[in-house]
Amino acid sequence: TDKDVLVIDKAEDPPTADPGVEVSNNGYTLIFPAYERLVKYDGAKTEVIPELAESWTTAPDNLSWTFKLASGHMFDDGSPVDAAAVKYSFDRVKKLAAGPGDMFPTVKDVVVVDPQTVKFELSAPFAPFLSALATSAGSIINPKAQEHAVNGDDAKAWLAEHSAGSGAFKISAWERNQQITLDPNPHYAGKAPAFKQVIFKIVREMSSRRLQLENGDADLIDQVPVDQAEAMKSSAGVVIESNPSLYVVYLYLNNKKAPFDNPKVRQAISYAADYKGLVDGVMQGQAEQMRGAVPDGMWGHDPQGMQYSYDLEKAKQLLADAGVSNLHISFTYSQADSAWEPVGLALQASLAEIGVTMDMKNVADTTKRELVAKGDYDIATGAWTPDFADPFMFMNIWFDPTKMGAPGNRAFYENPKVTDLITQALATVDQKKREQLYIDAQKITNEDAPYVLLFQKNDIFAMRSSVKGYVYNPMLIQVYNIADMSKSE
Amino acid sequence: MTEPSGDVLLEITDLSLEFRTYRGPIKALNGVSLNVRAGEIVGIVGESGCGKSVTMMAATRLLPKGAAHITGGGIRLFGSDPMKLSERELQHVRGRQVSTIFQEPMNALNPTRRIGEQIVEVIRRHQRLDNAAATSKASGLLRDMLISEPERIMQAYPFELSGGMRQRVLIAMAFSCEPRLIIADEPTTALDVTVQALILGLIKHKATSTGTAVVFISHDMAVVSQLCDRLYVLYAGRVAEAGTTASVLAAPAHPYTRALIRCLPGLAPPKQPLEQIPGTLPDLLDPPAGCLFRARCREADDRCVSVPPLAAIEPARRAACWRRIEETQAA
Amino acid sequence: MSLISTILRRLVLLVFVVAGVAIITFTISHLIPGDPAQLIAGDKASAQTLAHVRQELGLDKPVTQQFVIYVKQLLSGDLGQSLRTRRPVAGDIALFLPATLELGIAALVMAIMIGVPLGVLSAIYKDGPVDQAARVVSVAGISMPVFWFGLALILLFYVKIPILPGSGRITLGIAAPPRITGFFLVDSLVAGDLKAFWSSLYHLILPAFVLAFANLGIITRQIRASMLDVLQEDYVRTARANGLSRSAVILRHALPNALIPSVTLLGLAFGDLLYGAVLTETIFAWPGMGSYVVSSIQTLDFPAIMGFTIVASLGYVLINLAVDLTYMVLDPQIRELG
Amino acid sequence: MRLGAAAGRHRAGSPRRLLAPYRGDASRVTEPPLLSVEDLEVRYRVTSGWFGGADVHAVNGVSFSVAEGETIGIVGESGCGKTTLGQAILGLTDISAGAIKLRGTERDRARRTQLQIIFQDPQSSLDPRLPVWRLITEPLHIRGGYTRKQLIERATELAVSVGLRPEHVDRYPHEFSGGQRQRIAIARALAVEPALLVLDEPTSALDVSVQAQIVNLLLSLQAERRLSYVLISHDVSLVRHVADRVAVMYLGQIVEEGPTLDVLDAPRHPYTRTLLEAVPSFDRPLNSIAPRAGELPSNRTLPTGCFFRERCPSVTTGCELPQVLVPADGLRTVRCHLVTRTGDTTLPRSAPGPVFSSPNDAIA
Amino acid sequence: MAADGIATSPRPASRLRMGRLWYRVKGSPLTLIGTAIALLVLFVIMAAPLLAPYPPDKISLSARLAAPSLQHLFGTDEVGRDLFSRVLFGARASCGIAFAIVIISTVIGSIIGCLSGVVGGIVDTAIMRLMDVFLALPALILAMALAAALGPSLFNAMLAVAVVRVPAYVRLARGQTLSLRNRTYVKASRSFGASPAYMLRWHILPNALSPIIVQATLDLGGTILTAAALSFIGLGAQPPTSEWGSMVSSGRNYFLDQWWYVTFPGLAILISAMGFNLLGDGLRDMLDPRLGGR
Ligand SMILES: Nc1ncnc2c1ncn2[C@@H]1O[C@H](COP(=O)(O)OP(=O)(O)OP(=O)(O)O)[C@@H](O)[C@H]1O
Ligand SMILES: Nc1ncnc2c1ncn2[C@@H]1O[C@H](COP(=O)(O)OP(=O)(O)OP(=O)(O)O)[C@@H](O)[C@H]1O
Ligand SMILES: [Mg+2]
Ligand SMILES: [Mg+2]
Repeated sequence: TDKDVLVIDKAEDPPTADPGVEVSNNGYTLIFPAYERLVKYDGAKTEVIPELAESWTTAPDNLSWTFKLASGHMFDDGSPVDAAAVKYSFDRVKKLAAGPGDMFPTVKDVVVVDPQTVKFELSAPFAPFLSALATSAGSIINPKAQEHAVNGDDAKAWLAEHSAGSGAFKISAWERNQQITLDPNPHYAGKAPAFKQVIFKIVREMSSRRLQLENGDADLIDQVPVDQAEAMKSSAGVVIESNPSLYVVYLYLNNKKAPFDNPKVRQAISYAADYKGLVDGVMQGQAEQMRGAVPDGMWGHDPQGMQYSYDLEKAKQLLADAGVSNLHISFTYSQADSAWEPVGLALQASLAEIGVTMDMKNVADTTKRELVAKGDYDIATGAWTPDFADPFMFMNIWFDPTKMGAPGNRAFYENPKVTDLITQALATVDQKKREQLYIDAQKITNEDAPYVLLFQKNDIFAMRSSVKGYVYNPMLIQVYNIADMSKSE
Repeated sequence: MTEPSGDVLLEITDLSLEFRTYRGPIKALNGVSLNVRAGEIVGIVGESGCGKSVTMMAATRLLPKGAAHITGGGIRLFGSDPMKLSERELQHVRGRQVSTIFQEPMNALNPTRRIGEQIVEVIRRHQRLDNAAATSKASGLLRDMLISEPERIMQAYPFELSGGMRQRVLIAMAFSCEPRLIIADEPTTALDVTVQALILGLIKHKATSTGTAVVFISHDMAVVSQLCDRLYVLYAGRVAEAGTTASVLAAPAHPYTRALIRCLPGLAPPKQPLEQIPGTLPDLLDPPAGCLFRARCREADDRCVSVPPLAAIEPARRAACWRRIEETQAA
Repeated sequence: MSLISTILRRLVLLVFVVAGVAIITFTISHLIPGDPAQLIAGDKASAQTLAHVRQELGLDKPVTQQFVIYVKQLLSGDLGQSLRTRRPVAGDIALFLPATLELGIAALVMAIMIGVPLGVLSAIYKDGPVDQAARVVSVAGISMPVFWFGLALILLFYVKIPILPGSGRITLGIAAPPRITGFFLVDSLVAGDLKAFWSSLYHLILPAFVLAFANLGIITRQIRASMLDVLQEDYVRTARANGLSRSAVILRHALPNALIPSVTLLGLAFGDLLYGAVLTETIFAWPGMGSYVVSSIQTLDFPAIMGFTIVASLGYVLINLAVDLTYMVLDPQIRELG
Repeated sequence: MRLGAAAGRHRAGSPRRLLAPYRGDASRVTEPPLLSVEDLEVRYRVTSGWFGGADVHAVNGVSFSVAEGETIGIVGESGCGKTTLGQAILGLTDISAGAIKLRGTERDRARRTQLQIIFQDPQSSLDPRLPVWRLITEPLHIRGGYTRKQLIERATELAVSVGLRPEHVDRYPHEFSGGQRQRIAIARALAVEPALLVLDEPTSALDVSVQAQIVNLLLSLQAERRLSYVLISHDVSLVRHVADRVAVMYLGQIVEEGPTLDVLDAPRHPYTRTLLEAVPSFDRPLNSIAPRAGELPSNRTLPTGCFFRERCPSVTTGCELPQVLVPADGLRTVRCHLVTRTGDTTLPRSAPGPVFSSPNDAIA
Repeated sequence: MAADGIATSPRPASRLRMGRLWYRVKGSPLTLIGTAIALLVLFVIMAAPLLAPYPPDKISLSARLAAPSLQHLFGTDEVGRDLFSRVLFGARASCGIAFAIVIISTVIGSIIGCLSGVVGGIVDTAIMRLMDVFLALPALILAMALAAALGPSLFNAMLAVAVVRVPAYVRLARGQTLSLRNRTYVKASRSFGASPAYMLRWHILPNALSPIIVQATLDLGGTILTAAALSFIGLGAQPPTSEWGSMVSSGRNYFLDQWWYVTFPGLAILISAMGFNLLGDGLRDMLDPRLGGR
């Protein structure tokens, strides 16, 4: 491929590129290069630095935030990014009330102070607010997009396949299920990107993606399973990017339902998982066993946290202690994550050794979610990534009894002590204090074992060795900093 | 009466033929001899399965490839052996010099093509005529068949015509290239008597007016008697008797011929038992030794354990029965 | 049966089919656990967001009322909105159908061009080596798991001996021709873009062959059987007895009559084609209805599944109508009486 | 006769009784005829489309009767409705109008077995999957109440009575020749001791030699059991040989009916003449035949007037009117207005002029 | 009475029929091969536990994706299960299910079809219209919809495919019934006063059976494919059941490097489907009355 064209093979067509609607990393691939946000993650780090906002202040009660906009940022039609645009974007997200709206649960109002100043008013203090602004949901949209609105959809249909941002690129063509073309935004405030064009090609089959990369028909391919990564390591001209991510693979145990209402049984299951076997065998070493709910790489992680080990004797003993025998349970999973099935198979084999029968129940992913939401399962598979860089994303969601079911506490877990600790953490502004509260909470949850915490896996993709300048940020999975990347050939 | 003296068009000598099947070879023909001369109408009669069709299909090599095997004797059609001709040479003999009319007029025409096309195709295959000339020739042929509106018929598809009409079309087609020999394999069996009479008349008329020789196959003695100059009576793949029609009917020499004539209900007084030939044709898989008719013959005796030859018993008369042969020799 | 009454009967059937399919798919979509709102709002959506989305989708209404709305939409040609692609299903179908049709037609043409001569030869030389070979090929075609065959061919012709492309419709970097029919082969010719034409032809070869292979088996088998029937017919014997050449006998008398019953096969072939396309497109990353529907099923995108099913059954009925009419036109007996 | 009773007798140990010759008392003149067919009409609906259907008028007002022990022959061209008539008598085809009476009363289910039929094609009238004993006793099997042993015994008796050998009853139809199969069919029809057999071209699928065997069998069965036959055939000489009376059918109507020899030796209706002239014979040379071009008209819409008008050599005025069967000389009736009671003087013989000039005269 | 001189075929019928069958089979090597494969599949289904060197579900995360060797004839899969054992056991799921489907749909379809043909009238019309609707539904889609509705499982996939197959049998059986109903021997039976049930039991069912059996044999091949295809797209057999289609499906991710993973289950599908198709073809030729069978 040409030096100034970057070709990326994606496994799936992003559903939309509308920041007000899109909730998948697949869509973020397009949204991040096409839009700018008030703040952004700093390179590989999970702290934020200014992007559109040049500076900000927060009121002492933590109920209002005022941002001063930097000048010179322009949308792709040449109009300037101003406070009205910021207000438009956040009002729109709130009004659409699709998934992204949940990023800012306490934003009450956005006020245009002057063209370069905008103020957010919150109904309650929200510690992770700044971090949330760096997400896709915080993208600033050109208010002119509203001209494309039909039937009061706030331009939802149009923005699904077009962009109206101030990012380095804009979507210039989208052929559904085939390819998406990005062209540079001529009015981009930053340094002009190296690529004249970025093409995303939709190639569903992994083997096809791989062959294209190996044949040089693609520069970068995403969604590479570990086995393929292993095999591709030997291919000439191919680089495997494998970075520790915050992507957590875990199992829900239905705490509401016997026998999993008994912590001993839950612990027994936790001892029956062959963590090392899974990490080495299934994940080819491209993963790390967890030590509590907050993954390594996020503040709030406890490096000394307790880890369950693969110990069938202990598991058997725990079951006996709990007085449970002839256990017959089901394992509900879908194909949404390729690790789930081998995990289930391995667990099934281990459990069989301690006299527990486990049926595998493969369902469509939405069905799994629905079953989980209704608490209609014994063990189910889960995977979780944080939307913004804050332990809130784990602790206040997984263990909060008000969020049982679909919203996140899918184990239907409730421990008043834990509830207390995490509620306190959310109202605290001081990060050090918060961190301690979260670590204390994790000590309890590890013991209670509402979930089987399996591993956090690496984010793996592959690219040609000629592609330079990629920077990995654990918060930006499937997002490539194409504005800063280049090709050496 | 003597045998006509024209050229011998078809001569079959001692032809034996079998079909190889899973049960073993079916000996369909066991030494058939017959000949056809220019301009005569020759009848072949016999019960179903006695080899009438097979004999004539062998002569034009229309038998299914692979299944039929000639085990003895030979055929000469217009002086050459059809078994030795190439496919291409054979195609020029068929239709051009010898045509065949089959029993079932219902299926003998291609159901998806118009009558006219089918006749014209045959004409143009064998004659250097352009389309218009061939078409007008075809309509003339149909007119000869007493079809009053040949143009309309030529535009029709076979299913639109009655059986008698189709058979007339097939006869017209058979005569289209003025062949020297026509083989008519039970052309009227499927038709009503009124239509049969018409068809027989047409064949006879056309044959005599063009001088074409006809081999007329039938199992109906009465029909053959009206039409043919000479007659071959076949039994189990052999000729039982041959001679001019009149002489065979007047004095059948073979017991089989005799029985065939006498068992017809028309000749017996009403309500009286008919003369019947007991039993059925022999199993051709495993034909008995000796005279094949022996098991059903009322006159059979010790002589019949050996096969009687087809011997001349009178001028222009031959029969394959020891009794008659010895009577002749004695005389 | 007359032409008009055939058409009328088919149209009535059409109403039946669409109604039946609508009821079946609608019922199914409401039986399966799976909250469509979650598909849209994402894994971590709050309860309020879910409620809002549900309301937007009309899922908060009673089931009967939802069905009425659905039928009303259907009557106005609106197949609803895909949960997965967030686009109108009708639009998605219009977008993806041409790719499938292009693949399917290419496969059908290929299957007919190989299958008919093979079947004819096989019948003419019954029990000979050609026949045995043709029978092996046709049985292999019928028995071949499409999804596996596709992989095997990719491995062979794309990986080991890289002479053919293994995925997609057109070489990367060559722009797709401007969309007129959605058939790349046609559109590129219209646009005079030969490069795009050759590239898309090149990309069509493997998937079309894989898809053709199964149909080829069926066609060969059918043609062989009806040729064997026809070759035994009296009129073929008549043609031979009249000294027509071998080719005339076979091509002008036997084959047309053998083809008539095979026309019905085209209707069946369409069904097989859909079936095969679902799998072939998955393997070859062919951006058509097949991959669309597989993804829809995997994500339980019911508006898309229902839309596809309705369109496919409609297509099936219409194709069969066309087949019946062709049949009538080919068979003079029906044509003249009809 | 109730067959249950027959079976009882059978068990009692006198099986031959069942086969005893029929000794009825049908000779009384006052008794109604065994079978009478009155103004029978049969139509087949051939297309049932959205736009109305079309009917085939297969039988159009046929009346005749059969006495016990009598044979009536029905002759006519293909498609004239002979088979339909036979099947209608058996109740195998629904009738559109008219009546079929058995001894004066409408034929009903109970008496149905008094009528039996022999089909033209002996091959297809026997289920290839059943052994002969089961085929022969099918009517009894349908009634039920017999043990397998009884059925086999009865089948053996019947088989012997039609000239088969006892061991044949264990074999399957495909092992038999055409004539033997027809014997099986006859035995089956006799199983319920019917009074009348409809014979629908019983020998036309057979060779003449075998035909003679079957004809002889039928004649002897009739003599033994005083059976009545309705013999349907297009073979005039067969009908002449077997039938007492003959009815000539044309387009679903009887055009001439009377004692066999009267009708066949001195035909009065022009159609009967045309038909008889066309019958091939040893002593009439071909070139005296003047076949009329044309065939049976369509029976979708019946012609007006005389049905034979189009093809009739002696058509004159009056033929455009519908014709009725009128009594002519002797016991016969003719459907032609040209025929008077006294003779056929008004009817010119058809012109014998030679249509074909042929030098080859047939047999001298 | 003329009992004299009647000759019948001297050969016993049964020997003749066997002889003819054998003659035909002998003349058709492909049919022989098909029969052999079908028998082999049946044998494997029954003897899988005896033949398989390992339990099919035995996981060994350390021996994953091993190439074929003497230890693992067909290699191992991504969790280290022995593919040879899984292919053997797969015969149970893949072919066993095909048998079940074909039997269910044949029985249901034939009963409905024969009844429809015999009863006629409105019932017949209603049934046939319903079948038209089912026929118009794309088969795989209906199967997928049902499988999706009832949840993916081997049983549901089986049910779905069976439902899809029924109309074909209804049509076949009805066609047979209609044509048999007009056979002279059925007419004859009617003339003796036989009831529809009698005719169905004694004449129609026995005579309609052989084309149905042929169709069923041919369908076995097709059904193996359909079941495999359903499993391939994840709607059929569920882990850890070994089923060929789902094995190809998971193996597809590894086919570039671990060729054996897709190859053997795929071959198993191909070969067993071919076996039943060849057998069906042969049976059809043998039973076709036009070709002299019966
Ligand atoms: N293709 C064939 N395969 C096996 N046997 C055959 C074949 N064709 C004919 N025969 C056998 O050859 C013998 C003679 O058949 P042929 O057709 O000549 O009889 P036919 O005299 O014409 O009888 P019909 O009057 O019924 O036409 C029969 O016994 C028949 O069974
Ligand atoms: N089932 C049927 N449906 C429609 N028309 C029929 C049916 N059966 C007979 N016909 C028609 O009814 C008319 C009389 O038929 P039928 O079979 O009674 O004639 P036939 O005198 O027995 O003729 P053949 O000598 O050919 O047996 C014919 O025109 C025939 O086409
Ligand atoms: Mg013949
Ligand atoms: Mg008849």
